[in-house]
Amino acid sequence: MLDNVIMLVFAMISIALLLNLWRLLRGPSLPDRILALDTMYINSIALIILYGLLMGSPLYFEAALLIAMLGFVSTVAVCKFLLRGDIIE
Amino acid sequence: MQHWMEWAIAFFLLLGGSFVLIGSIGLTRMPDFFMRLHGPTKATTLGMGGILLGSIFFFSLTGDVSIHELLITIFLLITAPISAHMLIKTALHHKLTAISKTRGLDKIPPAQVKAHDRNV
Amino acid sequence: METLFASCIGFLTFCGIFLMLRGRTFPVMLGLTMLSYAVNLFIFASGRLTLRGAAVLGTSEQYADPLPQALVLTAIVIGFAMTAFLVILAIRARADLGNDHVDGKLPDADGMKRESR
Amino acid sequence: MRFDAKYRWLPTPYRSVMLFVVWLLLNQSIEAVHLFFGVVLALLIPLLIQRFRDPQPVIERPLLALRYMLRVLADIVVANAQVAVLILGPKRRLNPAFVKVPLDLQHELPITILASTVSMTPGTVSAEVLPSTESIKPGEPLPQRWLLIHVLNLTDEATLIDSIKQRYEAPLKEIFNAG
Amino acid sequence: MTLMWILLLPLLGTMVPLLAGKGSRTTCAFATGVAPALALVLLLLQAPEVFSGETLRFFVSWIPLLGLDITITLDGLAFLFSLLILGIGLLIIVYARYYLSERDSMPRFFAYLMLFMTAMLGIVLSGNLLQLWLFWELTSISSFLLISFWWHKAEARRGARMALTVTGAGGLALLAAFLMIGDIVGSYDLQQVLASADQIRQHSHYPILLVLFLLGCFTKSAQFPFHFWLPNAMAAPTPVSAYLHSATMVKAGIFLLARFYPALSGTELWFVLVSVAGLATLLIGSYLALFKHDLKGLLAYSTISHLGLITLLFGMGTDLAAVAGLFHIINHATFKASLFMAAGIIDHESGSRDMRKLNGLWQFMPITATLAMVAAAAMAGVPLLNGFLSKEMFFAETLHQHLLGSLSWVIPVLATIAAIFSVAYSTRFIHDVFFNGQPKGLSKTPHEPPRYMRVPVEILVALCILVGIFPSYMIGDLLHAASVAVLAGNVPQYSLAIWHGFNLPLLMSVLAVSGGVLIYINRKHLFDFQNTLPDVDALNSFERGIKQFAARCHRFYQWLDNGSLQRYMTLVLLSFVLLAGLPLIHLTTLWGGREELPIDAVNGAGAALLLIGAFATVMWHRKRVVALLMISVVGLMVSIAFTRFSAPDLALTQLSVEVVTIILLMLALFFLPHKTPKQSESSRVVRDLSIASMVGVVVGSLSYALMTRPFNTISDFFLTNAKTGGGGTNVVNVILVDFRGFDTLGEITVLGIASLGIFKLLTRIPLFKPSSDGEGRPWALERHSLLLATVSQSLLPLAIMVSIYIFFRGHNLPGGGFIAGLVTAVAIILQYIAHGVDWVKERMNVEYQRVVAIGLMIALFTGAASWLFGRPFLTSWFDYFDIPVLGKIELASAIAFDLGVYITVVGSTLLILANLGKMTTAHRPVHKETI
Amino acid sequence: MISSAVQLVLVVILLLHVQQNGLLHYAIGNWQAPFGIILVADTLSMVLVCLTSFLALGAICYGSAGEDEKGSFFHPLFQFQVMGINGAFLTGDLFNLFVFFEVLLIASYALLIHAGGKNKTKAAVHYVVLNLTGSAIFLFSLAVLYGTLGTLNIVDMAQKVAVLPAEDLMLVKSGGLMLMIVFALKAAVLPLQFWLPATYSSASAPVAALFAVMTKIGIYALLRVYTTIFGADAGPLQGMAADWLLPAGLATIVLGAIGVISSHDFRKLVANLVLVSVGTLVAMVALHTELSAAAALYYTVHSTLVTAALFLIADLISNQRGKAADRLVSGRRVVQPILLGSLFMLAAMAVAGLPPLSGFIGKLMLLQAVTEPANRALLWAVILMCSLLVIVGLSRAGSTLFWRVSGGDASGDKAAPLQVFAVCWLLLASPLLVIFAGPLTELSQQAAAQLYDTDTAARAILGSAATEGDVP
Ligand code: NA
Ligand code: NA
Repeated sequence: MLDNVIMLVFAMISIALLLNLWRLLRGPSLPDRILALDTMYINSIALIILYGLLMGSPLYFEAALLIAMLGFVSTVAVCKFLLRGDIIE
Repeated sequence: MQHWMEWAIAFFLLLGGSFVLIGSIGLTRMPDFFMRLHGPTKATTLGMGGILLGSIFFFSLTGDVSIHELLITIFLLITAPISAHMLIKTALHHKLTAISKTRGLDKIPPAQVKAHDRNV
Repeated sequence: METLFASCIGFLTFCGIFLMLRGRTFPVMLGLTMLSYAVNLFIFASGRLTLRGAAVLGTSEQYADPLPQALVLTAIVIGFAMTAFLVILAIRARADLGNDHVDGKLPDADGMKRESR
Repeated sequence: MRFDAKYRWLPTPYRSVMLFVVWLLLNQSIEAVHLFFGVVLALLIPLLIQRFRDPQPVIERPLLALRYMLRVLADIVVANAQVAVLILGPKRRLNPAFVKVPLDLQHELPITILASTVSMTPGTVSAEVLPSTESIKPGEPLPQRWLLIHVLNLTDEATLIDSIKQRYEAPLKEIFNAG
Repeated sequence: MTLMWILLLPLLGTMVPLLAGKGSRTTCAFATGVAPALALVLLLLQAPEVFSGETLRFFVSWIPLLGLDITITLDGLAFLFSLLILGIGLLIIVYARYYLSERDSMPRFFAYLMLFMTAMLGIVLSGNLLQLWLFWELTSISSFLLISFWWHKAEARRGARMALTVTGAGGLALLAAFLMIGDIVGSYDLQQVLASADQIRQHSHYPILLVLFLLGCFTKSAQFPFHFWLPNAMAAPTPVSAYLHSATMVKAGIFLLARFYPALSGTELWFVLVSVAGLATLLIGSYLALFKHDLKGLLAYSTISHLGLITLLFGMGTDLAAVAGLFHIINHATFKASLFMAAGIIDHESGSRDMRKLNGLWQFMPITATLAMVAAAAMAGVPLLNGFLSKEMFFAETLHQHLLGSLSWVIPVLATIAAIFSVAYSTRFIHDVFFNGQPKGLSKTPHEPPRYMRVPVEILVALCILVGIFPSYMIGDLLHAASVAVLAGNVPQYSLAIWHGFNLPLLMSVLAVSGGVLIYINRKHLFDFQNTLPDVDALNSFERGIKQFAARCHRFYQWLDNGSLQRYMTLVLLSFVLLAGLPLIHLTTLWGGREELPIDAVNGAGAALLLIGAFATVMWHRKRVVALLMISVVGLMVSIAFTRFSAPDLALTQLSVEVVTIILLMLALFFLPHKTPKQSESSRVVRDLSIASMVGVVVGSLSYALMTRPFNTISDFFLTNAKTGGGGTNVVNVILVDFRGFDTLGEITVLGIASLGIFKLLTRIPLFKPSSDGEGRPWALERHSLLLATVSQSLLPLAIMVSIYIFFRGHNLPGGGFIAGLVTAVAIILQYIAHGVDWVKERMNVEYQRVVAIGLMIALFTGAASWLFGRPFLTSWFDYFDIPVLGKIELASAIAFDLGVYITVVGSTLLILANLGKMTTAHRPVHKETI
Repeated sequence: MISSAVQLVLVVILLLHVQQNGLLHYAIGNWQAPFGIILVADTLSMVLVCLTSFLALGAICYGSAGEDEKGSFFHPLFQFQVMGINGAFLTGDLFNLFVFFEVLLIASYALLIHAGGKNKTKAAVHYVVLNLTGSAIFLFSLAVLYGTLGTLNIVDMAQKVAVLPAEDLMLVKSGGLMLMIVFALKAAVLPLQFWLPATYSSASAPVAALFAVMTKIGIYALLRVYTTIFGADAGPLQGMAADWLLPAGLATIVLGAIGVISSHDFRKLVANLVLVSVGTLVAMVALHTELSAAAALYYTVHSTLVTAALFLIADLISNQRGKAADRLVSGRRVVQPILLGSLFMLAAMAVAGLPPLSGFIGKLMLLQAVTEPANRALLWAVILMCSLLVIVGLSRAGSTLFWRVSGGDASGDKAAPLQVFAVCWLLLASPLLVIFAGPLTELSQQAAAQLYDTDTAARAILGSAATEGDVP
């Protein structure tokens, strides 16, 4: 049963990712796109965790953790870029 | 693995998945940027929490105790509001239009810009 | 799966190359980044695709080929160094030459009017 | 409210505790080796990067802080359910709004916690802290500050402001023993 | 060894003038003369042996692989030429002492001259073909230097270049010919070559070989149609003209004809080529000489004609003709050298060489005039002078040849005509200069030259007379010995008597003299006629030709290399498609037999995201910020692909690198336009699309073909030995830090160097900071968000904790120094973003380049530490220790190595990003774009 | 500078050792081939390493006379570059070769922009982008070769190629030919040579001098790969590069010669001379015989040192001619006409292949190495005619630079003694190469023989592979 549930959640996440992509492509504004990308980062964490579950392996945890950290930094950086142009000033 | 445990895991996963999905639906569905922001910021965070809890249970039951997924949750809890804050700042800076029925637009500070940046 | 994977590599290569053939430094950098993705996936694929086989001893029955992975890691790092250099070089070129064309001068068509930003 | 730590070698005790826990979480073990290194790192890292931290008010009421955390967690769950309904429900019924919440808190850390909390809880996202810190010249008296928030579905502005101030700002003031 | 000294002495002599340059001019000349004089003595000492028909040889092995050895051969022919070279050379040295003015650098001149002398001697003494060629080219070079001695004159420079070009071309042809000969014979030894005459002549390549050989000879000896360089080489100082362009260098080609006469002559082709070239040169030279108003010009064309005469003799193919040729070589050298010197004296003492100005010099310089007249008479072939004798022999030979079958009578007729002109121009030389009224418009009053300047002329003229009167006594032995060498011993009967009775040749001589005088008297008509002909200025047209050629080359080069990177890239990529793609066409099926993995929906979704992201990047590449966001999607999906296909390390690395790259690109974008103007025409887009798709197809196919093939790899070794030999369970990491640690060392070196390079790029960069973004929006006022600043401060310890964790587990689980380094770096960058450079600098004032260096050193020393244990570089070490309370702990050298990696990565990344960020801080507020 | 000198001494000792005792190999990390990375020192690679060290010493002397202070990190970058070059010569592992390529490339990027200037930046953009493309292709090809042969060690690859299943043949060929693009790009072979003239002519003099050996790495790699991996045992893949390399090499010679005659400034001219030498070498590689390899080696040594010297001379001239710099127009008189003139003359003679300097021996060797009649006519014609063009171009350039004097008096910096020494050091090699041509040509031949004797190398390198997993 659990495998089926995992697959179902996989499907949900995949749909979520595609929705994010849609927003990313659609825009219309840059903040919209950044938001979409940020969400995509977070949703991919879910995806990776699910992979881990599916394979019964804890090896993928770090990847998820890193996405969480790096996704944040890159979102912040892009915002800063749009606000100030200069990320590191 | 006990049956009820499996149910619990399934519950958390499904809960998480649903919230993740709802967050993304919000992202697509809401009419302006400010409203779109709410879904991902909140729903996704909780959704992630759900999935991570599912994962914690899963690994804790199959093998050693696995609670490091908590870290991701904590991390997201700390960062998500800041991301949202930075995004909304950017949106305000870009003068994105909110839908017309939004109230309190006057509370948004006037353009915080001068002709040239001379603050240093 | 292999078909899909190979198609992705091919498509990434296609996109990367197309961008690298543009006339401005920024698309070229994007193209290079994209091409690096393609290259990395390509090297990785040369060890064949394996599911559930991370090359960590004791975690599975059958392991993915670790050597291409190590090679990709090296390639990623080197690629990063090179990209970084190129990026800064592009800035320098813009500063020195006054435009961001890869040839250091705008093509004749609008070479007369200064690039406006 | 106080800023300085009790011990020089332990400038930020709560941070050290957090790091120690994080280390154990990361390693998922309470073996002697990990405990040992956890302690070492939890003591070492804060010392190492001590300078990378602007002085912040110290938590004076840890138990209250814990209670605050639990309350926020619970609120998050509720908030999510609410937002889910709003998102899935008809768009016509949403009444978005910008609201300015006057702030009693003055220091960065409490304000940040408040803003984060607000962002995580019912239908609101913190947008800005106004006026910006950089517009305040050093030495000048702090002006009244506001938290600009975006509300997904506003029913009553005064109630909202009041609930935020009561439910979150007040306990924070207590935790840090100041405004 | 004596032979060697003959060659070495002049070579050493090159140094002498340079060393003696400080002394007086006479000392310098005298000192210079010592070496050749000694060499001459040495040479003369060999005379008895040589005259007795012996060939002296000297051999030193040099480059056996090439067949190039030092072989010196002295036979009659070499003796004859050496004598000319050294003898006339000495006279020239004396002459040049007086000829050169104070302003000219005498040491330089003499050094060049000695160099030339050495080269010339080298040619004639060589017993090895390649060695001969070596000296051959050396004459070209030294003559280039001598002709251009007065480099401030344009005609000297051009003349020198022209001579170098023409003779250089010939030299290369000659080299080809020699190599072919060497290939046929199997040796470059002259003796062997000469002994293999039949082999050469019967070889299928003989015609090509001969043509190449003759190209070499004819260019050097100014044979038609390569004669044009010689008159223009007259821009050289007169001693040079006298030496090189009459007596020696131009004879080098003739020398070769004589030298290889036994090996190459005797075929129809030889006769036709050599004799026709000679005849044409003879005629043209003698005809044109008459019309030159410049004394040296006249002599130059005369030289051309005489060289033609000698060539014609060698082309006739009879033994007697060859002897006559040799004889004329000697005679021409003596009278022509003296004439050049006389011309030089006239030039030197009257300031002009123009025969229209020079008139009646007899009254001013009677002795010189007498000498010149005698020499000119010898040139004209007047009896009792040496020129007469060889010319008689020449006439006789023209009558005996049958080169042109029934038309062979043409040759003597043409020879007579040439002789007529020869007399005419000789007469002009005498009459126009020394008589014919008074000088016009000379800058100074002519007078006799210094005493010793005339001596060389006197000696040579005396020789002309002596040989003319006592030929066999004077040079009988010499000529015989030379003939023996040239004719391989089959010397015919010949007589050097002055009087052979009344015969046809004598009639021809009489005709020539009378005809010549007649023509000279009626020269006005001829001059008028000549003036109606278009004036061909060889020098200018040659120069123009070269210039046009160069210009055309330039245009071609510019056309090909238009400075467009896009073109270069296109070529690279097309090569790729061609070379990598062609073999695939021969592959019947891409599929290699391995079962494919199944595709599930999630993979499909991931692939879709990847593909759409990539496509969107391309679509929106002109909106740069958007493109940046799109490419992030691609990067993210690539990382996820790595996790999906069992490569967690790759995923981690890819993720961290990607974020850093994006940040970097954004930093860059600040200084670049935010939008790319639409510039490419659609044709270019189509072209690029097709190239890109071809490359994509090739790469994709290759990848597919690889993935579906079974294969064996060395990786099993790594899997088996990672734990036991490398002490880690994360095989990828063990490969990185142990099995292939050297790669990793290289890789972090690259990173370190890159950061140094970037530091370099950023120093003194003329930055401009835009004051608004792409849409013209001014930047936000607030620099740092309060919320972000506070949170990022709390994230820092967390991130460091995580990176330490990732660092330590790397050896056994996914992670490692590189990823940990990037995480740390990103955490610090977050501080930069949140607080700015100044804030961070206050708290951490580190020179990142030092950090990089430390990191590299740690890695390097870890590797080198294994030397202490007598192991090769980078040999790893690990062990397990039981520590009370804590338990078993693994310590491995790989951890130290990884620490080096970690530190390097942190240092480089920060060096790159923080420095770039710092740029703007220092420069604010500079808004105006100045560039 | 000292380190360069020490290095030179060391490598010469090592060269003599290798020459006497045969090939040496060094297993890094004590992991034997084909599993670990090994360094292989045979005569060929050692000669080239010696060459590099010799060159580096000259270039660094020149650089130490002030050029090094025109930007930061000159000396470290220089040493890194040398390290990369030497590593590329010595490594026995194809992927490690890639790594060293990158080391030397990144160092060269950084050195190229040393001392700054618009031209350098402009050239650097092209140079970097093209080389990055090249690196990508290198990686593609490595992956293809690994994916089919399952190994990375060069000698081991040769073993695997020899027993390659027929269905993988074309894949390996594709990978092998990709390598050719990479190496040809580094070597600057037509049509991949476009980066060279601008790059070499805009780099600082000592850097350009060091770069003179960089193209040779491409040549070396071509030689190594196509004699070892795709050598005599490679069956249908044997000599697969020759069909492409020969015409490409010849075309490069012609283009270089055209460039020499048409260049408007002297540094460009010298850069084109590099092209001529590259073309010549590539043609020699394409001939694929021991003789041609020997000729190529000798010629490599000669042409590298002489072109390097020319770059330095160009710089000296340019410093003394005021505004005209190294442009081939009439300009001021140089301050030291005799010194520079003689140096120029010597270098020009050497590079044009005129006796008695080393170019002539090199040329003789090359011409003699062409044994096949069909190739001979073509190669000889091209080489000899292009020699003529080179002579014409150089004589024009020289007479313009030194003799077409106009305008003011000589002014400008006199060459520093260290600079003069550097030039002499490099130029001195030319006569030495002639005087000791006997033993040196023999050495070249020996190196070539060793290169072609793949079996012995395989035995020496893989022989110890039987003791797999020999762990400390
Ligand atoms: Na909220
Ligand atoms: Na006259």
